[in-house]
Amino acid sequence: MTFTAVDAARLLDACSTSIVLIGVLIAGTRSIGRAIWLVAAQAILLSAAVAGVGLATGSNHLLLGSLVTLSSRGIVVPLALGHILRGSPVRQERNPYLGPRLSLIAAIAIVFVAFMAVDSAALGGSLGPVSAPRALPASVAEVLTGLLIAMTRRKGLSIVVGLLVFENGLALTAFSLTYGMPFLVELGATFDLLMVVAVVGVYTRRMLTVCGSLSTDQLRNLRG
Amino acid sequence: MIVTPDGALGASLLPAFWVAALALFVLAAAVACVPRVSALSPTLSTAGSVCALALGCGLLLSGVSLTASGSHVLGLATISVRYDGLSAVFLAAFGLSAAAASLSVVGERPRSRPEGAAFPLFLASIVLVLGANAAFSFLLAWESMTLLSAFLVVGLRPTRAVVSAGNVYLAMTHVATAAILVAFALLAASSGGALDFVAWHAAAPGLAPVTRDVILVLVSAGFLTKAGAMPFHVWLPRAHPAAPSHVSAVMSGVMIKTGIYGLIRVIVDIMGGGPDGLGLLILGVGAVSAVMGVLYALMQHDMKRLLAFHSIENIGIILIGLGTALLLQARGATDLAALALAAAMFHSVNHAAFKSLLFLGAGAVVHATGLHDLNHLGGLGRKMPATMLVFGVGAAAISGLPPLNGFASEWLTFQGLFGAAGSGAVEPLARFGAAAAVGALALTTALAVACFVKATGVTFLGLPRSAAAAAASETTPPARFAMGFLAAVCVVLGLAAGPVASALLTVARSTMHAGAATATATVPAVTSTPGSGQAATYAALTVGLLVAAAIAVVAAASRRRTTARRVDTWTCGIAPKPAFQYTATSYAKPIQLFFRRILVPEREVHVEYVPGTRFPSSIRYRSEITLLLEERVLKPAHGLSLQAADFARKLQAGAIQLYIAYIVLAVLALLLWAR
Amino acid sequence: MSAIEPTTTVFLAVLQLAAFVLFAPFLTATIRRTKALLQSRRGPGLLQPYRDLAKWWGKLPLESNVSGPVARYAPAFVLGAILTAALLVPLATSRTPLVSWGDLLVVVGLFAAARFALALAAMDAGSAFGGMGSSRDVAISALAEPGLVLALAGAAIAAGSSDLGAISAFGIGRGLDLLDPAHLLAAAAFGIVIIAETGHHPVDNPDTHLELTMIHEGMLLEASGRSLATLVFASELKLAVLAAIFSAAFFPFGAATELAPGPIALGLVLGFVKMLVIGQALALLDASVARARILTLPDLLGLASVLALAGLGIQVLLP
Amino acid sequence: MNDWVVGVLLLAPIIGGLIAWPLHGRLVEFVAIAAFCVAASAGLGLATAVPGAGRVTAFHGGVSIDALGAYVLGLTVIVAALALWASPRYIRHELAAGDLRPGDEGHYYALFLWFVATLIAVPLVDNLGLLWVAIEATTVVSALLVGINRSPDAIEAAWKYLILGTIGVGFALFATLLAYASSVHVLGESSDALNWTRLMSIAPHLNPNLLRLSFIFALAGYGTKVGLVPFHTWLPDAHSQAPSPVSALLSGVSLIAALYALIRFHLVAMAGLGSSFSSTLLVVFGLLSMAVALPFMIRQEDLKRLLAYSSVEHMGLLAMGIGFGGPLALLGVALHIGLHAITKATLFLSAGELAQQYGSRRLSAIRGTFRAAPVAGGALGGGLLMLGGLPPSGMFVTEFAIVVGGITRGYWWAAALAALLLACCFVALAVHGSRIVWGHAGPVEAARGIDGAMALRLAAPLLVVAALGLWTPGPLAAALDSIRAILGATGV
Repeated sequence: MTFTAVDAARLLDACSTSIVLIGVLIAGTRSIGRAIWLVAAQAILLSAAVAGVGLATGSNHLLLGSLVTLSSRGIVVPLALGHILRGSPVRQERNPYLGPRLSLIAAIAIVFVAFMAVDSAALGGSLGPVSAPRALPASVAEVLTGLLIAMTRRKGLSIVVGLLVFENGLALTAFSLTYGMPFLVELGATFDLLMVVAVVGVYTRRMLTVCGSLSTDQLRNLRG
Repeated sequence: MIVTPDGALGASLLPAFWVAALALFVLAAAVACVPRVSALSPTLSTAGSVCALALGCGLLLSGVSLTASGSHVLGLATISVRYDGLSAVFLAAFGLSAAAASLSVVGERPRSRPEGAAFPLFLASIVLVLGANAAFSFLLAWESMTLLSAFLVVGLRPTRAVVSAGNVYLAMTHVATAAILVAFALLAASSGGALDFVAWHAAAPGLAPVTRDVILVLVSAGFLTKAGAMPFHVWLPRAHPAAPSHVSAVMSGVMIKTGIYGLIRVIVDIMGGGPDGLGLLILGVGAVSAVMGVLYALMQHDMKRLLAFHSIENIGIILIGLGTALLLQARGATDLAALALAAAMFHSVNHAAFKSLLFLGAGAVVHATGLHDLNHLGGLGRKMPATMLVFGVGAAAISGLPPLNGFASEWLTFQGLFGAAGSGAVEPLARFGAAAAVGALALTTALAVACFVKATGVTFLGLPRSAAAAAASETTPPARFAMGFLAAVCVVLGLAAGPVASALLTVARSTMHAGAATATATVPAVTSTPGSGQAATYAALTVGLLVAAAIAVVAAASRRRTTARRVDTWTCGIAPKPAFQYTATSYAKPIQLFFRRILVPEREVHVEYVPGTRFPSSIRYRSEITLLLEERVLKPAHGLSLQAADFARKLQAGAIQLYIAYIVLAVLALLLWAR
Repeated sequence: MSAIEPTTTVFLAVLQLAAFVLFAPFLTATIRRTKALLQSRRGPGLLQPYRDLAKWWGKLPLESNVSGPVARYAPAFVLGAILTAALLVPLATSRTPLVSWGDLLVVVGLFAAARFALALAAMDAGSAFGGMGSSRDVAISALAEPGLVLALAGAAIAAGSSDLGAISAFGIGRGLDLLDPAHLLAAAAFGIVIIAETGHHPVDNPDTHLELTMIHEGMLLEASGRSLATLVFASELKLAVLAAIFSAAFFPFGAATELAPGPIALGLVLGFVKMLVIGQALALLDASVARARILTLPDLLGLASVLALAGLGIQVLLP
Repeated sequence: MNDWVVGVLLLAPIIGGLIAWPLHGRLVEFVAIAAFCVAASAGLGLATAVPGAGRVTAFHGGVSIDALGAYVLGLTVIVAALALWASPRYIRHELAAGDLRPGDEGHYYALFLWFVATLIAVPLVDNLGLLWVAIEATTVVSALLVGINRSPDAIEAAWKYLILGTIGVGFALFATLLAYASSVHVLGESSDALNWTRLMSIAPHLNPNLLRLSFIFALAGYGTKVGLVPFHTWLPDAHSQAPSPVSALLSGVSLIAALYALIRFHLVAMAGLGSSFSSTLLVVFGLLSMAVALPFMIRQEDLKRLLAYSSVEHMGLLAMGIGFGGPLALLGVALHIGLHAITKATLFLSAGELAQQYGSRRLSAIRGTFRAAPVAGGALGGGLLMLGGLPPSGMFVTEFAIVVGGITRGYWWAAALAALLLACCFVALAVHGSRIVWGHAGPVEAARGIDGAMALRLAAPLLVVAALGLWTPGPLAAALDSIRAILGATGV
């Protein structure tokens, strides 16, 4: 059997919607560890979608891209964050600015708004054989969900999780809009992401040694 | 590259004068930095100032104008000057003041070497301001003048008070310059991006009324601030006393006049006059500045602070003249307008002469006694008679007494007001305004007499009120010569009022782009309203000679062969003490009482008694007036703005989540806007 | 204005100078006399001022050993200034003897110069009373000045010229129409100013001898001999000149309009009469009104300015 | 040939950093300076080659430097040279004071070199995607520098810088994606579809909706790195907490680098949408930045934060100037970019000197430098005057040009407000400056040895700025002209 553009489109739609759903779940959870693994799951779905599109269009650099995505976002980054988490005393998001239920509701609201507001037609429609109408609104929803998480959490790590959700959203956009970027850019972006996580690791360790916790409440001395 | 339009006789020398003046100033600055020869600096800047004076007079006499331009930055000429009659008038005033000021410090050592270098550069910047004929070169020179003068005020080792004075000065003038900058930009915008004054003048008639009014408001605010007119005067009485006396002499004598020059240049010359209201507005500002300035001056007992407030008064008188001119120009009474404008210029020149003289005199007193406070002076006339003589001349001149120069220009100002109040071209309300201004001007002159009787009498007459005053000695010969020169100028300008005024009248007419005089608008022989009545005239020279003759006759007649018998001053029979004399404070007391509603004096008497008795062992009396604008308006406003700033700083509250929220909200807002 | 031939000018100048110099002390004498009579005293004879001047003129002067050149030469300045002023006001004729030499502002300026010199001289001896008199005198004059100038400005603006001769001629020309409200208000203002400038009740007491109440006299306290004579004469002259200005500006009727002996003589006589009337009014005031506290002076002198300004308002706003 | 130069230019600092990482003491300083000198010579060589050629390309157009790029490159090298020159004195003092641990100096110099490498990369690349990668890289590396001394405040600043920077630049990635999408529509999938030169050539055919969105996200994203309000919140923290040489680099160059990226997007947007859209946004956000920076400058307790907020103000001014357009304003912008970079770097270096001498950055503590620290204090005072745009500072000229240019272009209110805000900001700076120079000094650490090198390093740049206020040398004028041409004043 051959993997046609239509299948790819269906795959892309399915993946993107489920990525958004996972994002909503992340918004709704207290446990930082679970959040990290959910992010990893998002990345795996993402790479699957990319692979699908790659198969359909038969472009190798997309397949390569999916491999890169899988390895970096799906494996390395979550492992690193998990390592950091094990080092920190607190594993739970105790009292976020927005409680789990509320942020769950907020995330759902965001998703609805995004799906209503964004239509890929306005952006010149999808190009090429694969047309996945849900991908773009989904990616926007994902981006906003990530920002929501980053805005409403207290723990440094949770904010980083939000950041990663945001990044996944960006990646999803990339694929849904243009089947990814030129390969060189792809690599650079991934490298940057890894660097960011590494630096986050460095600073969380320093925070733990200096401040004794990862709560951002200690990080409010610089004002005015 | 320098050109003079028509090579009239002697005009060929003028470029040389200009170059020489600037070169000498720069050289003086350079020399001041070199330890061994730094003493030469004042001499060089004196020479430069004399060149500037020669240039100004030469331009006035020959009637030619001098154009020059210099290096470029970003395609904007840093030096682009055109000295016409208007520039020449102020240049001459500058020459007088600067020459005397520089001469007075020959042989003195400056407070510090940088300040010694800054002074000539300050003078150079004024020369450039007075000639600049393009926006950029004007503002460049203007801001350099501001910065240099601020540095001269503050110096290298200031006290806290001086620092704050410098800050207030720099802040106000810098914001004012921003206003001027915007006005210039508007002019440029409405003349197709051109930056030179000629193009602006050409484009001025085409201005939309709103634009024109905005421009006028901005330039008025900007230049009035530099001129120190109320309510923009706050910096002046702080800054001028802080500077060394020769600097104060130039600042008070010339620098604040650049504000007047700017007003005339932009409003009268470039814009060709303002709307009907502007003249009355300037007139009102002038009247308020004149009366309040002299009232506050009377209440001061610090010599230089007193003189500083008098600068506000005189700027007020000049503005009355200018306001009258604008009032009449807007209503087409060109002859009278030219007369009033000439009055304003004349008083500017005169004030440059006698205010510089008085500041140098004050400097001599401070130099001799180390005292600023009049209440500790007294009896200096016996120790420094030359200073007393020239200071007296200056005091009489600034008090507007005939036949000295102050009276001549005030006479012209009065004539302008009479003309405006009587002119049929002016609507009744404006005429009444002019008539009221007559009263204000009269009050001002009378109060000025009071103030300078106080300043002169308390300083130089009677018994010394302190040991330092008793030990005073006459000032240096150069300073005496400089003051004598200025005193002579005051007399000459007073006696030659006729020719001077007619020369200024020509300049005024050309500045207003008016043709040759139509009616008999020449001085002396000014008809307040042409046609009706007989010419009101002031023949300065003859009146002066007549007075001199009368005085001489009386003096000769009342001179006795036998010398007078010397006795103690009558003090009801007890031995006279210095403490019996009226002090500066007590001298001004009646006026303080008369005007207590405006001055809001606060008195505080502190009595200590001999223990157990009712006999006072010491009585201390302190009386302060309230500067209403500062106390009731500016200080609260300052506090409010600081509170507002503190409130705004809550934006940066420290929580990263908040910051992320800023970003998100901004992005969402942008997206909504772009839909 | 017809051409002015020098001989007339010289003649008129000499005539007017003589008239003022000779008449001024007499004016003072009449005031003193009337005042004394009103106070039911006989009072000094009408020649007493002349005798006083002569007496002081002959006396050996005393000078404070503190005072210097200022006190010595100031009297000459004062009298010189006022003598000059006396030549710039119309007396017998509707023109000033020295046509087109100076206008009312010059006269006012000369008075200010005299004040300046006198007030300065008063501080030379370092006497408390000198300072007090000087301080109060300049303060009061400062309050009076706006009234003075505004009152005259009204007349000047009406006449279209600030030349006193032109003003007087214009007034004569208008005849009785001259006496409109604006004019009368200005006249009243000028009257108040005369009181202040010449130091009569309720502003000052011309013949007090208690130091603390002195204003003008306080300034003369240290003067003696010819200085005293000069200064006293100057003040008498100033009164006469002010009276002349008053009549020229506000009641010019009778002054000679053409230069013929008859009219000039008539004008001279009428001028004297007007002065005497004004003097009598002052005497009446001295006798009837008490001297006011110095704190209340602003009200009186402010009233002068207000009256003058009101006059101007009527004149300009509702013609 | 150029390939080699560019390669050296980028690799020298990277390799130098790798070598420097483990080293200690004088040796590491030597390595760093050596590596930098190699890179600097290469960089200046490239930059000076541009005016003649008009555009220098390498790696088959992957690297393409026009006048604007060369300008930014040259500035980067110059400011980096100043910062590196100041580093040894600063770092030794930090080590002696115990603020840095022994061994950190190796990391400092390594990171410094890498930071410089990333900054240098920005103006080189033609591909907007790689441009984004380079900018993001600057964030990552400089975040490590900001927190190099392990004080809680430094960590907080670095943390915020990292997170906010990443989020912001994430939006920039979004913008790049949209640009790419729009160009792919026209060009089809090709490796150079993101090359700025290509984009400019096909700009009129790009989908306007995408272009509009793209610029909005670029404004938010690169605006964060530029420090435009309200994306600026990380800036005062990071710039004040970083070691002073790094602050100099951050405030002097990295803001300009981000602005450079923003300009690229602005130019595409102008070419595609006509001038009004992006210009209006730039003017609005520039004005907002100036207005918001003012209160923070009026009431400020921290010297380096004061300077940081003044950077916000000046970035706002530059954004406005670019938005204004028109020959005069853009010429002003072109010169102002350089003058601000040099002046601000010098100010941060002198501020570092003072902070170390007084043992505090608090404005209430740093008083009376006239006696205690004549050189650094004098440089600070003079620098503040220069920054305020008083003659003979070159910034007087540029601010004049920007304001007048703006009003002549019809932006009356914006330019007038800008003039007012500039004046007010200067007043704030002047008041603080006068207190610093003449205020009553508390107990002051004995004046540190004034070494001539420091005096030269602090005085020379200010003298240059002053000189440029009175006269523009021919080559510079030519360069500025071509930059103005690039900034889009053509035909106006």
